[in-house]
Amino acid sequence: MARKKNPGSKLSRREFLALVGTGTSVMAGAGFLTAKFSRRPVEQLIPYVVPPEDYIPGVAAYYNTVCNLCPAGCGITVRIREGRAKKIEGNPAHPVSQGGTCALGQSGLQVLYNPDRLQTPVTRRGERGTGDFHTVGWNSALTTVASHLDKLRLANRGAGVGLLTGDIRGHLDDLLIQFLGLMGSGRYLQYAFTNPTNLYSANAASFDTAQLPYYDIANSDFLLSFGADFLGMWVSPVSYSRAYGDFRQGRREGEDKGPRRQRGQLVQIEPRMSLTGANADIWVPAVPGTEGALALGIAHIIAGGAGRFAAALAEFDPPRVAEISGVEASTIERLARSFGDAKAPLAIGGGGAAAGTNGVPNLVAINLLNHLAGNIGREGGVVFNPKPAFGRTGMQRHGSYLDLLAFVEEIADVDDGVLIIAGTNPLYDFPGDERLVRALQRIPLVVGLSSFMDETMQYADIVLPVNSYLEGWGDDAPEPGVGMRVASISQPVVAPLYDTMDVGDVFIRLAQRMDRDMQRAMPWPDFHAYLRNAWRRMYDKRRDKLDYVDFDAFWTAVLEAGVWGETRRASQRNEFHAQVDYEPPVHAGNDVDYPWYFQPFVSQGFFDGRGANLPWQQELPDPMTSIVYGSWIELNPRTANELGVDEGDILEVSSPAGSLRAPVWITQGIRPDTVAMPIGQGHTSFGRYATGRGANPLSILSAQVDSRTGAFAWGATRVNLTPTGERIRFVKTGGWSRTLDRQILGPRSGETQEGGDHG
Amino acid sequence: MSLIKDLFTNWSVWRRPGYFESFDYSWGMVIDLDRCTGCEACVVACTAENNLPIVGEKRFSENREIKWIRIERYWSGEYPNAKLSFIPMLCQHCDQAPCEIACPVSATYHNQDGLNTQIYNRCIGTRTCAVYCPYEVRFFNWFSYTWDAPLEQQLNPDVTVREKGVMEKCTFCIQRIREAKDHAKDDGRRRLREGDIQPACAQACPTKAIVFGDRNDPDSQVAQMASDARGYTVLKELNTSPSIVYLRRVDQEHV
Amino acid sequence: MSERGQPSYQEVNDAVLPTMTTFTWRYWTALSISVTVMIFGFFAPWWYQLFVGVGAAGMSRAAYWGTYLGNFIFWIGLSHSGTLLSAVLHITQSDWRKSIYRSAEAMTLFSLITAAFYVMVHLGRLWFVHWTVPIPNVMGLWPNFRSPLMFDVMAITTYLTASSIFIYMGSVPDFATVRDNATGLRRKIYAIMCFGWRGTDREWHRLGWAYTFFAVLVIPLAVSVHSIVSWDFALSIVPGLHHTIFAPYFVCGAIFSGTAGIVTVMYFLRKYFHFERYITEKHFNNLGKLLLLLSLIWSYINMLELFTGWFSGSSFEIEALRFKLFGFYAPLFWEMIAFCAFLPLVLFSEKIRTNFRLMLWISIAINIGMFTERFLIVATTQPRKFLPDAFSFYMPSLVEIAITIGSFAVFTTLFLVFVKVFPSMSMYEVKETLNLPTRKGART
Amino acid sequence: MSANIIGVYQYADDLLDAAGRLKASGFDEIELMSPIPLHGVEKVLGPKKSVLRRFALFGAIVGGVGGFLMAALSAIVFILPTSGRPIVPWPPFLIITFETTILLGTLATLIGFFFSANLPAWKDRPYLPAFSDNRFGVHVGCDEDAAEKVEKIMLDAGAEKVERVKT
Amino acid sequence: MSVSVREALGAFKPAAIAVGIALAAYIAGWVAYEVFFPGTAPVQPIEFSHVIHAGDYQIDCQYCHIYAARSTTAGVPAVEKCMGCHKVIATDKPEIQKLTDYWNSRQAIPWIKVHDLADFVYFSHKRHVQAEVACQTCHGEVQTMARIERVAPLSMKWCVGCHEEREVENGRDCWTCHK
Repeated sequence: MARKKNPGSKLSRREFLALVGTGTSVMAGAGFLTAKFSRRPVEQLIPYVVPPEDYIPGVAAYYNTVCNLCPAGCGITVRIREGRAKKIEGNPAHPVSQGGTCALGQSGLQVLYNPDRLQTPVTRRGERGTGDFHTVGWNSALTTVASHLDKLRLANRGAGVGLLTGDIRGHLDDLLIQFLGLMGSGRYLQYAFTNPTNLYSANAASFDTAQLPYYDIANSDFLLSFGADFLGMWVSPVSYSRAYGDFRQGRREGEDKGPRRQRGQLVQIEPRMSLTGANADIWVPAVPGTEGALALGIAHIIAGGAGRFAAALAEFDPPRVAEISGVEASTIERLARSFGDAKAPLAIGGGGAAAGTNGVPNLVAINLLNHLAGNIGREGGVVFNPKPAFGRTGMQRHGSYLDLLAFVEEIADVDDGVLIIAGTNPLYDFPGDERLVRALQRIPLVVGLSSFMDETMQYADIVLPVNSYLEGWGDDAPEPGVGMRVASISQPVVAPLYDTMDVGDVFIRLAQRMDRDMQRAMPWPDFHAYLRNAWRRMYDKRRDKLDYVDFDAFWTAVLEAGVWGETRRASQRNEFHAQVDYEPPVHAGNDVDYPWYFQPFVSQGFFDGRGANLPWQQELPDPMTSIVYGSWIELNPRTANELGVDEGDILEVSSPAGSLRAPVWITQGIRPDTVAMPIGQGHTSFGRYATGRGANPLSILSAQVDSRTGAFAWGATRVNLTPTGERIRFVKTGGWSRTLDRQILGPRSGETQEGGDHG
Repeated sequence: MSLIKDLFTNWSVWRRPGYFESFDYSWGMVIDLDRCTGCEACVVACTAENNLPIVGEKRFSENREIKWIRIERYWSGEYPNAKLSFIPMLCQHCDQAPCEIACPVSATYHNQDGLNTQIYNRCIGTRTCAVYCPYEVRFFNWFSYTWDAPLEQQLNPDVTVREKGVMEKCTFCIQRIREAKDHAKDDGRRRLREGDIQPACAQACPTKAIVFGDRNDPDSQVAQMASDARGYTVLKELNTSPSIVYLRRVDQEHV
Repeated sequence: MSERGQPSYQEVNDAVLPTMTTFTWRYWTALSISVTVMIFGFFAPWWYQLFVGVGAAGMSRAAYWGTYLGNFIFWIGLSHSGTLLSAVLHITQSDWRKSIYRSAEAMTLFSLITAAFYVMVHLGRLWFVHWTVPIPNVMGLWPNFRSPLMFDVMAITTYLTASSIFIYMGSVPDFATVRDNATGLRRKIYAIMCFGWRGTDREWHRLGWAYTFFAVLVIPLAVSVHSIVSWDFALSIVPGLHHTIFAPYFVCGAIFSGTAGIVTVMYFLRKYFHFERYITEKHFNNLGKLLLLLSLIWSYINMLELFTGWFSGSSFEIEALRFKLFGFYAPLFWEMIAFCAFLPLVLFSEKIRTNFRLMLWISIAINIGMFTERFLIVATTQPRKFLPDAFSFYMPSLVEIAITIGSFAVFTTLFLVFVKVFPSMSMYEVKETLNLPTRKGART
Repeated sequence: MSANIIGVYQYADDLLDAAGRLKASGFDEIELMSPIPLHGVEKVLGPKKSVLRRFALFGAIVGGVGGFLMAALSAIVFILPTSGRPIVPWPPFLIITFETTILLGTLATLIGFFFSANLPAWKDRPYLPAFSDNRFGVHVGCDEDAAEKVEKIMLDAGAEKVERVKT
Repeated sequence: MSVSVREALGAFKPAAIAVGIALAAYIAGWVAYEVFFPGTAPVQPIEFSHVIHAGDYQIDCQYCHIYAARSTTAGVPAVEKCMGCHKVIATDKPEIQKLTDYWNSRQAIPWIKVHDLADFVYFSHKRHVQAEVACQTCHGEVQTMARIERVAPLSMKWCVGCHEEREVENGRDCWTCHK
């Protein structure tokens, strides 16, 4: 009810005061609030309820453990602050890593802290493969499995229980064997795509010791590598890289040996230039699968028609070899001469050379070179490892591709068989044939132990979340060995993030939920206790040799050092006795419909694909191309011209087994008759960072196997390429890849930078 | 007033080029390209140590990635005689750094250890230093980046997480230098010893291609290796006098 | 001066004063459009960029400087004829300046303000911009006066202060005139703005002196300002930027584009404020000659730059050059050459110089060319620096484009406000150019 | 008690004439007011000199010295070496010096102007709006008794009209 | 028709006054907040009194702040530490009962940070304690504070000033205190 005022009249006194009053108070309020909100938000000091014993806040602690992102078994040191893992460093005391790490090893932290980790047990709700799961408690999950196993066992049908794992070494391996034994089953297989099965059997054939020898690269002065990307991710990259450094430039000051005189020379023989090829002095692009012939050709010249193998080598004269392998005869002679003249020559075979249908013969032929060079068991040569401190060797544990198929199909054939899968992902790194999936589908109960919901876990009925290797216990005898008997313990460096447990614990818990004698047979409270016992036994055996007051002292010492074992390198000589012969490679697909050899290669960042869910690895530029976040297919410029494609054009890559699409990367480092693709991308289910990125070359490989071992021959498929007309821009760091004569890589050899202000 | 007096009494000091008569330490690196295999372990090690953000595919495709150390690759020759050479590129900590004069607020300067430092919380983001840097080793936070939980639990508490609008670059892991000095003080040592400090990259390097140390100390490994005949500094003609000496890769044509 | 005989003092007032008070629908539409564009083209995107980070712009590794700095140079450049020209012509006492310098100086002021805006837009952390100001603070830290950017800060503040004083002092007597012809509040405002000016002999004498001093101080200042802007680039070692020729290059380019800008403004003033009797062929003719001269100098320096780049024979310079001349942005480069080097040659003909409409188009073309030049300076050099592995590419983002367009609206808005606050033509100086009313003069 | 008389003229030469006569007859408090600066006033009323230039010079010097000191002192108050250059390098600091010289020079000139031109006019002063338009005026301050005489002189010189104003 | 500036200004007097009042009010409001809710001495969840502990009972600082000499952080005593004494001492006091409740429910006490340094600052208690800088130098006369109050400005100038007069080695290098 405002009082009517005649227009233009001044405010009444009261109105005026009211106006001033409100105005003032409003402004005051505004000031008050601005003061309130302009102040830094209050921070709180949250003390511990009970102070931690094992660390001081603000001071870093270091724990030694073992990396298990690849089978090499490097010793690592993890930096801890406030109970959180901050950084992975190489353990200088460990003979494998010697203080170094690889890119993948650094990213172990992101396995631990991965947002996509499985946090609780889950059971399948929908169809297999649909990834439709719901969470359950540990208790019910374990009970379900335990009761099922119990039933089978009591009904003496435990033989139907199978265990499929990746690389599990050390005492955990023993524990699993024991568990299966109690179940009355011997079905225990390890399968890893990258396992050098052929190398094992080739060595068995040549030197009848089925093991990976220690290549003394550091002390060699001429290194002839057939397809073995030992600077990339082949077998034990860190120790090889460490050796390579010394191979090139000798020991560093202050290390056990003085600087060497002779710079080691490296020749890499492979159709597609790998990281090792890039570092080689000479890169020899040979036709895929013909490395064996090349080796024999070189042997032919070295042997010079004399010796035990004269007959076998007779037909491998340079011209013929040149014709087989596509390498000029002159080059072959040159290589042979230098290899023969070298003081400590060394030949290594692997990777592509071992990935054909003729892998074993190739490797045997390469072993022959070492034999002829007489470097077996010698410094700078091939040193055979003593029997490992404990556990079985890879040859005993690992199954080949065919073994795996048979294994799974057998379990599928017994009624109500059980398959327990732990730490391997065969559905990703398996050729594009349906047999494995079909077999899996037929198995009534598939139990998975994993940290991630990967492709294989999609087919499991129950998935139990296990500790990452930084949260759990374990031990390891590295393989390949380092020429001496060593063992290392991996200990939890942080408390488990989620409700997870060690693989070992899972089986112990299962046993405890089963009937009495099962419990009696596996009495340990947890895997840690089991491990301690195992080591106590080892300690007791050697007590007199070791000077520790008691086992606890010994145990603590080993935990602190992270490694324990001999320090003197054995030198065991093995005679070479194998029939050498060259077996031409067989490739799937004829050369008319499928004109190009297809060479997938293990990528630096992702290894066999297990690194793809780590953001750091996804953002790690590929060493050869600097490409990130995606896959590509490498073409020689000549090939690109034939197809009329340019960088980034998407190709349809089709093989007898299937087809995929990938963008073109043009490189000088590949044979015109060969195309190559990195392994690791193209996951269908592996967390937010990996899923649906790029393409998986393995998915279009035909199921070719090695004629001798039945190992998966992933280098024995031919493909056809058809442009799709689409194109993408590569995501990569690199701009131009030529120096434009700028002083970047330093003055040409011989000259020094004039007036260098250094030194 | 006292300041003005200071200005004129110590005139010669203020006029001395580079100000420091000699650095307490002059941290430097020698990178042996004959050992370097381009395996990129150093890249991830650096990322882990220094809280470098995960920028994601889109940002990466826009050239906004942040990698304090990167492997540059240069091809020479044609198939089948093609050669590929790698060179790790990181902040050269030049003694005459083009970047340092650029900053209007002195967010980057040269400290008594001969380090070319970058003070994140002083930076206002003019990006001039990055333009002036000939080695392209300065990186700008175009956005504020986040980590998907629980990845942030890995972040190194000794290094700040940089906000949007801030320039950053290799620091020779200065937090490790600081920690080492701290421990040295605890042990009552005045100076650091050879090997007290290793930056993340040098530590990770599996071939030990990267060597870090004090170039002031004549018997330190860096000082000795720097005088190698193969030694050179990148883009010497720019006269930036870097702290990083590279040892040329030996190219052995005839095997 | 004009064909219809001399206007009287009275007529001068009547010509100018109404332009400040009459608001046509044309004015309102122009204002509302430019304000809208300013808000949605300039401030909105800027706010967005502040929110997400400078990544909203198209800059990236290697190309750390982008359109923003290009614009910055352009606007600083545009600011360069107003005050400079006016000062020079004042010193040389050329009368034809007097009817145009007011709006020219206004142009200086507003393009400077726009340029200053761009510095802010460019910054990664605008909220700490006060660290570039030398004031005591809780950190005990000071700006780094060794940095070319600090030269900039100092130069631009000085230039802004000096030229605003310059234009204001020049208008004081006119404010008095406005006061005397206004009533009510408006009168009071102008009474304050003109400090109670009465036009006594003493005031005139002092103003004359002061104004001359300002002029003398402003000329070297203006030259220094754009030299300093050029040093932001030339003091880097980036190939294509690290040129000793840069300072004169920039200054000349600045005056070039500025003069063109004046021509444009003059055209519109003449057309819409009906200053036909005061802004005549003579002005366009003179400015035309000036443009021609500047264009020739500009082309010469440009040739020098290209030549030295090529002649250096260094891989760096040549690659930078190659990219500029034949790379992705080559079309822009040749467009620039066409507009700034060849087009102005037609000004040799007086017919064209005195043709208002043609002059308008030419002046606009020249400024487009100059804008391109500034864009090329940032867009073509940084992506091609020293390490080929780090070569990259720069393409402006939508935000940058929007802000660029918006900034023109900022300028226009300021100018539209100006013409209503200031007499857009200096009345007293125009009167000066007329014959002094004397009894003798009246008798004849 | 003094009087202020303003004479309004249409023509500039009349004004100067009147000013001359007034001066001659011993009046010295004479102000001429005009829409434009008049030339030849000095001839009539004697030369003017102003302190303005001193202001400008002083400002410039202070600016120069101050500018250099600001740069130099702020560089040594917190020492942050850059690029192997001296802490107090000449070229950059001379640029700073130059800018501050100009800046303070301009500001001082401005102050000098206000000071010497005796502006702003705080109190009211004798003035007619026509003087900003197209009329010329002369203002004389004198004693009451001399007023008649002044007016006469003005009218003789051709004033349109003569006014007495307060203050 | 006057040319006086003052007279013209007169017309804007009311407006000026209004603005003046508004401004004054605004500032008053601001000050009021600072006075009534001082950021330097916030109310803590438990009215812990340093007067009693550090003052009357002369308990050494590092008896509770155990990490001060060993680590960057001084460390707030764990609840267990408090209970070490207060299981028996002054158990009847209401504040102690609060503490007991925290302990029984195994809850940490959410103390409010008084000396809060920005995240980009590296400050090591260890170095300062070992350099025999008295706690009071930065934390004020704690033993006389019933409620902890921040007395030092904790501004950069303040830190550097102290570093200077003590001639700390590299005490002015940015990276000594920033990270």
